[in-house]
Amino acid sequence: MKRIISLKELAERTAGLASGHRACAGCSFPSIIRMVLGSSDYPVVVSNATGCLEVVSTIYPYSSWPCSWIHVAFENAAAVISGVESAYKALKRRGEIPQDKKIVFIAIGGDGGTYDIGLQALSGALERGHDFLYLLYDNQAYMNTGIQRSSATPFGASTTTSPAGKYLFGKVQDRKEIIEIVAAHRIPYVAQASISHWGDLIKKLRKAYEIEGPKFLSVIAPCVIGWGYKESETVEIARLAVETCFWPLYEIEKGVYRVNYKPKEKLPVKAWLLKQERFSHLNGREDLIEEIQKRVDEKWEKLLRLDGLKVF
Amino acid sequence: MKRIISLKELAERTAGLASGHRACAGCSFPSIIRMVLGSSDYPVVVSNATGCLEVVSTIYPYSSWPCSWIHVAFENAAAVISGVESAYKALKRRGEIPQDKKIVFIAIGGDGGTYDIGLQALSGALERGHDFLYLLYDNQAYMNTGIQRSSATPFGASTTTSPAGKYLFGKVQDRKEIIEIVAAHRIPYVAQASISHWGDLIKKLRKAYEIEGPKFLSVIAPCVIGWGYKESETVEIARLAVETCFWPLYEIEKGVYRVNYKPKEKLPVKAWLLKQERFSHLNGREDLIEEIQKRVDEKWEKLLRLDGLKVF
Amino acid sequence: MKIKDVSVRIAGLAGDGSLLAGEILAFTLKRRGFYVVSVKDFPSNIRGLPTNLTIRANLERIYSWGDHIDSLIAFEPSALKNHAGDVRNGGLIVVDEEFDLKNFQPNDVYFYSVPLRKIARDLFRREIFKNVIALGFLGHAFNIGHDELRNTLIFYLKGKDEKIIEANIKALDEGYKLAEKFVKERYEIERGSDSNRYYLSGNEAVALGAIASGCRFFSAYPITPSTEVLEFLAKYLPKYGGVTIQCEDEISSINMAIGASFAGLRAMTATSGPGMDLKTEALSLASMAEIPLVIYHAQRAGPSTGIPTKTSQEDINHILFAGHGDVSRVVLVPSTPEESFEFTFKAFNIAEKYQLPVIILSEQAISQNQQTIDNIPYNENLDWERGKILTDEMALQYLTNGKSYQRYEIKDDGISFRGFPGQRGVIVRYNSNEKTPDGFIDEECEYRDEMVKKRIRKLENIINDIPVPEFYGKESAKNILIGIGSSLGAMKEAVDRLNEENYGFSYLRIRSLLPLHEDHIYSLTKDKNVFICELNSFSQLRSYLSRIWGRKKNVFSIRKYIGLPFKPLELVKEIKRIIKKEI
Amino acid sequence: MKIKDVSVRIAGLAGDGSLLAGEILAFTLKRRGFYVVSVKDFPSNIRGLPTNLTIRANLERIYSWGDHIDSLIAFEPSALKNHAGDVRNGGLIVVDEEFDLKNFQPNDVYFYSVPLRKIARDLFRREIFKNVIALGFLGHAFNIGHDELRNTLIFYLKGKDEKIIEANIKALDEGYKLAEKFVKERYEIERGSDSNRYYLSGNEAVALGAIASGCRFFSAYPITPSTEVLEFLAKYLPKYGGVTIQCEDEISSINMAIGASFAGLRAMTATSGPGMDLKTEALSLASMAEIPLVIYHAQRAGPSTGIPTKTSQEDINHILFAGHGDVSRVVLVPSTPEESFEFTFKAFNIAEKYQLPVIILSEQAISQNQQTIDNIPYNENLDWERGKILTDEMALQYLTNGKSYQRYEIKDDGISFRGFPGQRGVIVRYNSNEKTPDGFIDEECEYRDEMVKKRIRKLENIINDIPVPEFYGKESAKNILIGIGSSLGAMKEAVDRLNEENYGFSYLRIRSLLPLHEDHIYSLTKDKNVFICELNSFSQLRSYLSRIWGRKKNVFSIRKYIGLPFKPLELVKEIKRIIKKEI
Ligand SMILES: Cc1ncc(C[n+]2csc(CCOP(=O)(O)OP(=O)(O)O)c2C)c(N)n1
Ligand SMILES: Cc1ncc(C[n+]2csc(CCOP(=O)(O)OP(=O)(O)O)c2C)c(N)n1
Ligand code: SF4
Ligand code: SF4
Ligand SMILES: [Mg+2]
Ligand SMILES: [Mg+2]
Repeated sequence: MKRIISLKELAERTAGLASGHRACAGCSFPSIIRMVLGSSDYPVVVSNATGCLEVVSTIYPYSSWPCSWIHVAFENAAAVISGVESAYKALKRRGEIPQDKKIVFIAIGGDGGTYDIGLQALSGALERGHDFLYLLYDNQAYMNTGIQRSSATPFGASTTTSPAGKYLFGKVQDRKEIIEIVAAHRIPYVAQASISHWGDLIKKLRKAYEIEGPKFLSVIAPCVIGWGYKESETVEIARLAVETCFWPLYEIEKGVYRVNYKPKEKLPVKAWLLKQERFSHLNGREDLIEEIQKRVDEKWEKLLRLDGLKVF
Repeated sequence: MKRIISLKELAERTAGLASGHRACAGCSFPSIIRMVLGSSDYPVVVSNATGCLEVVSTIYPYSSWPCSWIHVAFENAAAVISGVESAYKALKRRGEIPQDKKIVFIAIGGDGGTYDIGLQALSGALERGHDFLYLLYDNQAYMNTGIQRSSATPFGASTTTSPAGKYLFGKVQDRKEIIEIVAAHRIPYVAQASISHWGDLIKKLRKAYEIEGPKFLSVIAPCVIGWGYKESETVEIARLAVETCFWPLYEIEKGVYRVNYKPKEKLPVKAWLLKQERFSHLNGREDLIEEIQKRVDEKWEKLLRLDGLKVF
Repeated sequence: MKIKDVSVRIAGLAGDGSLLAGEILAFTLKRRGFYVVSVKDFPSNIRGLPTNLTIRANLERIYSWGDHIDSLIAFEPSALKNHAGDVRNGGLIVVDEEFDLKNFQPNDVYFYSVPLRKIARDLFRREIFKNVIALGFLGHAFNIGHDELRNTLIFYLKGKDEKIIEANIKALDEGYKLAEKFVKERYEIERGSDSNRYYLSGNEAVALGAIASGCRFFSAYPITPSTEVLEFLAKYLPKYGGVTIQCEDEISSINMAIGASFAGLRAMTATSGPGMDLKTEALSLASMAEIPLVIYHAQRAGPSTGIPTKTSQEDINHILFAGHGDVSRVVLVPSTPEESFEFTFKAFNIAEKYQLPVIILSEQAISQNQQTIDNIPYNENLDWERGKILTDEMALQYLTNGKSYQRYEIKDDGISFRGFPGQRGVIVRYNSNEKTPDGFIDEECEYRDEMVKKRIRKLENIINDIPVPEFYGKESAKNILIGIGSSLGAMKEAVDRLNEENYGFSYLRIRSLLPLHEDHIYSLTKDKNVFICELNSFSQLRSYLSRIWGRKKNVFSIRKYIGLPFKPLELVKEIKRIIKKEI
Repeated sequence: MKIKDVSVRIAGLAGDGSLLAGEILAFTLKRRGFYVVSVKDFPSNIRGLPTNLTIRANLERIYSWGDHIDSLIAFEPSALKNHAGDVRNGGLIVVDEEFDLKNFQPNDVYFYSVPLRKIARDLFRREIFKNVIALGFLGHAFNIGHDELRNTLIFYLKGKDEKIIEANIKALDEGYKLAEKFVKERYEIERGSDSNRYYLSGNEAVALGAIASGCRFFSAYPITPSTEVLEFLAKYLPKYGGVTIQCEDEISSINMAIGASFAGLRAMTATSGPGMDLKTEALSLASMAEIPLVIYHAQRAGPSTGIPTKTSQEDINHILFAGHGDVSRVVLVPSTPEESFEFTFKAFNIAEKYQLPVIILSEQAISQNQQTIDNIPYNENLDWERGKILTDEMALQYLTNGKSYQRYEIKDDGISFRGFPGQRGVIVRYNSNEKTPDGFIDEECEYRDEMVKKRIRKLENIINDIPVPEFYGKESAKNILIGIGSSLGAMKEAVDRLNEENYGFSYLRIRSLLPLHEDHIYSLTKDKNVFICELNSFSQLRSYLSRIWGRKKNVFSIRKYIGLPFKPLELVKEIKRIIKKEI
């Protein structure tokens, strides 16, 4: 295991990184990008799906990417990176690139580009077994087009297409369990992380960069606009998602589950929900809050049961 | 629980069914279609993805479908049935169809149309929670276009695009675990069946027809041409897949695993493999056969561990 | 003299309230009896990127945003830099006094550098209030009654926190006060007669049109600039017993609509740019399987992701020709909110009458911009023409006479009766393969020839059901300008101005691209100089129309492709240049 | 007189060996020095559906399957019923004596009803051997040396079980013996000079062309009638250090190729019908992001699933115009295996030189049917022209001079240098949005105008690099026939025959649809009667070409859309009819 890189070290490493971006004040992307790139000891090639992160990170003259990248269409990040990776393998076989030159291939997609329109491309790339990291930044809705529901949007959240009101209490369906769906592909490494727990996130990134084959990392990425909270609270919102066990930090490495963080005191999910405008209509709807709490509890307990077990 | 319908009863029920079809002699489709339709007490509407089954069952004048259907494109069976089902819900709400009129909606796809090009549509329909049965007939390759690999094709099988020869020993990747991927969507009913065990298959169909919400049933469908065996051996080949535990009969109902059949004597997978032309190049490659056996064993053991457990 | 035509641009950054201020002003002018046209120019949902809203108001019905603006409020230095040049002489510019204006040379305009942010900070501790302060400033300068603006402000803030509303009202007051101190010359803005007109965007009009047409199934996937239809119908369709579903992608969203249409509901999907690429396969299927379907497509600047929030007429080729095989379709092209509504209504009737997909081809400039219109062109006499539908009685006859129902029965007019799954007496079979009349696969090509001819026969009469081109001007004019969609306003004003200078112009606005009124266009353009204006670089419209006149020499292209609609003066200038140089 | 042109059809059911028997005969005739053209007519992979193979052999190079057949072997009553009418007077029909022929009236032909199945059952216990018995029968009737057929048979069965080979040889013998008993009159078939020619399908030629062009990345999804390219390259590309990947769908297969091209490999994808619909979004992307890419598209009969195993020219519209926005592309249209190879080679050079997608538009009749050709048009002088590629030295200069590499640098010819990710000194940024020269999103449209113009400038010179139309006949002829693809053979023979009757005909075969040689076509068709033949019902080719001549009166359509290519006589008859009626 590689040592965990310290925040100071990371700051130094990323000193060279262009710091420009045009995200909304308080957006969680800048730190995500910084950690993704800063944690790699190897050159990185990125394929980026359409979405907020791609837009805000590649606008002239504010680009955050000091590496080669291709900005693809919405559903194709995994397919394009598969092509790039296979091409490099061929170039190595043909001796046009040295055999020992390691490059890290990363496909980046939002929740819409991953859970929904990009799911098939992701599944295909996992099945073929390419050597790449799929990085999902999960802001739980289609933010770039103005906050529509995705299948990552939590039960009860209000979006413009699951509007809380007379007919609905927000989204009716539960979120897809993307980690479980990906894990069912039995790839070497699947993990869930949060920007609030950067040490854990960097550790996971660095682990992923060393493993051969497909890797999948899902990072919660709170969105000021879409979730509705104060600009300064981004990290706190992410932290609460973890502390309430709505967003457990865990990983499945070669089939073995490991819960990476167990809150000393598991906070009620309400503490997270009611800090966000998108759940504000739940205020007073104790029935729904209870339902949400129940679902969180069930999943958390299931996770604790699996902790340490090898499932494939 | 509904009683199991007897073969005789089924024969009577299906007496009305047009028996025509134009499948290759020995193909497993006719019996599948017969059971699917015969097991339903309700009117059925089918959306059928492009593939062998759709072609052979809807050729003039040999159609096997005495129900309304729509033959859609290759990747859309789940999406189209979602539309049909939602439209019926709306029609009921509007009083244009009686509230108590129950219709069974079935989407049918081959492995290519399900594991590969139709996966996203399937996943979306499961997430939205439509009331339908997705029936996967799994012949483990793209048969209608001449036997290309799919992500359902087993490790080691030779197809025209994973040809056994100088460079390859057949397909390099393992099959996608479609049952696990679907189960990760936490739908009310997921099951795997075989035409060799018709009692079990009918029981599963009838159970599925009674459950509200998305259901998924995967049936192994041996293919004379693509697998390479004698016309008369179809059922035997399917039976061996079950008896070797390559194709366990099991179900996940409301999150609870249940293994429906445990062979008295688990046969070595070789007994199944070497009956098929597509694996004939493995003859003598004990290393590969051992590898396949190992994978079968692991999955079977995992399944036995899960038997009776509630996983979501 | 009181002013009868006024235009204002409010420019700032996304999320800083410029758009809201603009909308309140627009709505106030509408209530004052003006016809308002607005043009939104925004980059994406993300906060902090440059954005602006231009509104033009006139006592007569207008369709164009004009050439220049009378007034500019610039909340950012960059906004001032980019837009000051558009302000006409004698116009008005308002900026924040905190700007560093060393390098800025104002034109011959009234230039007010005022403490917008400072007041906002001092009084409300949040700079965002600068927008309403600026609005008040403008209200005074335009001599708009304080109460008029206040009422609209309150209307727009309905449902918000009391405190916020109060603060905003106070900010408005402050704006008026501020203006009293600064403004040297006030405008006098007219008042019109009717204050109850509608103020609608194309997207809203389409959504309303769908509801009015009896559309009860809508499935789509979010994509700028058509998403508002999805958002609108997600909210309101359930009220009418309908279903709105957001799918996992565009492929499924069109296929779900196909499923719903098969089941018997009027169904629609909506998209734009890349979304339509993904729908082409199902478009081909709908044509082959003869499924009525309405597709709303709002163009944006491409290719690929392109400039996703800006307008274009770049998808003409794609909409007319995409989809493998001989794909029948109808393509209607609205220019206004009224037409967006009306063509949606027509689209459903045509789709069901001829059992094929109908595409409404709009564009960002129409779909997302609001306009004042007199009326929604709806009345009780408008019929839902559902075409040849198998009644339950007809279906039951099959049961009695023992015949089997033929979904694709060969008929003289090419149109067969549509039955629905579940109807007693019939089994309904739809097929994407070439098929027999009963809907089975016609593997031996026994029916291929007849089926192809049947599908072609269906197309023969559609021309009678679609909107004819709008002709404006004298037939004797020796020059004719041709365009579609958002070009309407600029074409009209350009033709008027050119005729004032005796250039001899008319215009032809095509409102249905498929089928195309070829004979009509041919006879109107014969022996004339033809100018075709379009918002793309490939001259897609011109190439398409050239089937009418071939390599006719005096056909000229006017193209623009920077994401904005034409302005009248652009057309006038370019036409004069061409006439001088080439004719 | 010895026969120099012979045609045979073998008709039965899929899986019953008819195709194999036909192929062996074809190959034998090729070895005998004939040029062979074959047309496969099959329904799908499923056994038991009607299928047949027609082969025509001639000592001169031919391209068409002719009008009639000389001989028919019918293994099924339905086959006899469907095909007997095509046998010319004096021809030969072989059927199984077990047929019930009560209702069959043979023409004026040699009709042999013989115990094919019976012998197969008696000697081999499997009816399948009837095919080789029939082959022997034909061998005798045609006076083809026993050994000739036997050698090909053995060649085709290479690798099979010894016993099976022996049985087949015996079956062949039996066929010869049987014929001796029955055949009344034997044909004498000529022998040609060169027995070493190639016998290739279009799909094989494209796959070989790709390998020869240095294509080292191929990703595709199976779809009739292009799947053989995937199968071929899956087998052989690894040998050349390349990669072939079958993806989960067509969207990914084109996007993987885009990824590989971005990484620096020559990359291709292949598809047909609905598959291409799914690729249009990425086509638009490749054009916008300026990614060299070759797309092979083999047409089949549509729309939608249509008749997936039969030929058409129905995707002309789609291939020329699909993809939202102003999508640049090049479209080449081969007719023969040679051109399939040659145009593939060209396609890669054009794609890299102009950094855009190039489509090879073929069709089932070419892609899956084999033809004898003299040579594969490959020689060592053919260059891989990779266009403007950033060398490692150039890349390093960026490091030294501190400038940043501009993937989309604005150049006079519109073409920028292509660097590759991983090259030292440069960061390579590709973008699907409108972009700055460095590849960043140009959110404020600063570069939009320039970038659009750059992409248009690229297109200006392509016309010099693409195949010109083939003109055949005298320029003075007053009638001209125009067509593409599989129509070549029928056009050639039709023109010859019409000229024999002094109709005054030439033909023009278009080999590149985009760019189109408009001036050339215009000057060749001026003042002439124009006949356009095409395999679709929408007159797609004619509509497209009408931009050249508008509503010119004397342009006539000849259309066919039942899944088979034209026959010479069909063209001759239809042309005569039109001339009589309309000119
Ligand atoms: C094929 C296609 N459909 C729709 C869009 C419009 N679109 C662009 S970004 C986006 C939402 C992205 O959502 P997500 O992946 O969650 O990223 P986020 O914006 O939330 O960061 C959508 C719907 C598109 N560009 N292409
Ligand atoms: C978009 C699209 N791609 C490819 C095809 C070609 N195609 C038709 S059926 C088929 C294979 C079907 O495989 P599977 O789903 O496993 O069904 P099977 O034929 O094996 O029964 C393919 C590739 C198509 N019709 N549409
Ligand atoms: S909308 Fe949300 S996700 Fe997008 S840039 Fe703004 S804060 Fe970040
Ligand atoms: S190819 Fe296989 S799956 Fe298809 S009809 Fe024949 S036996 Fe059945
Ligand atoms: Mg998101
Ligand atoms: Mg299959």
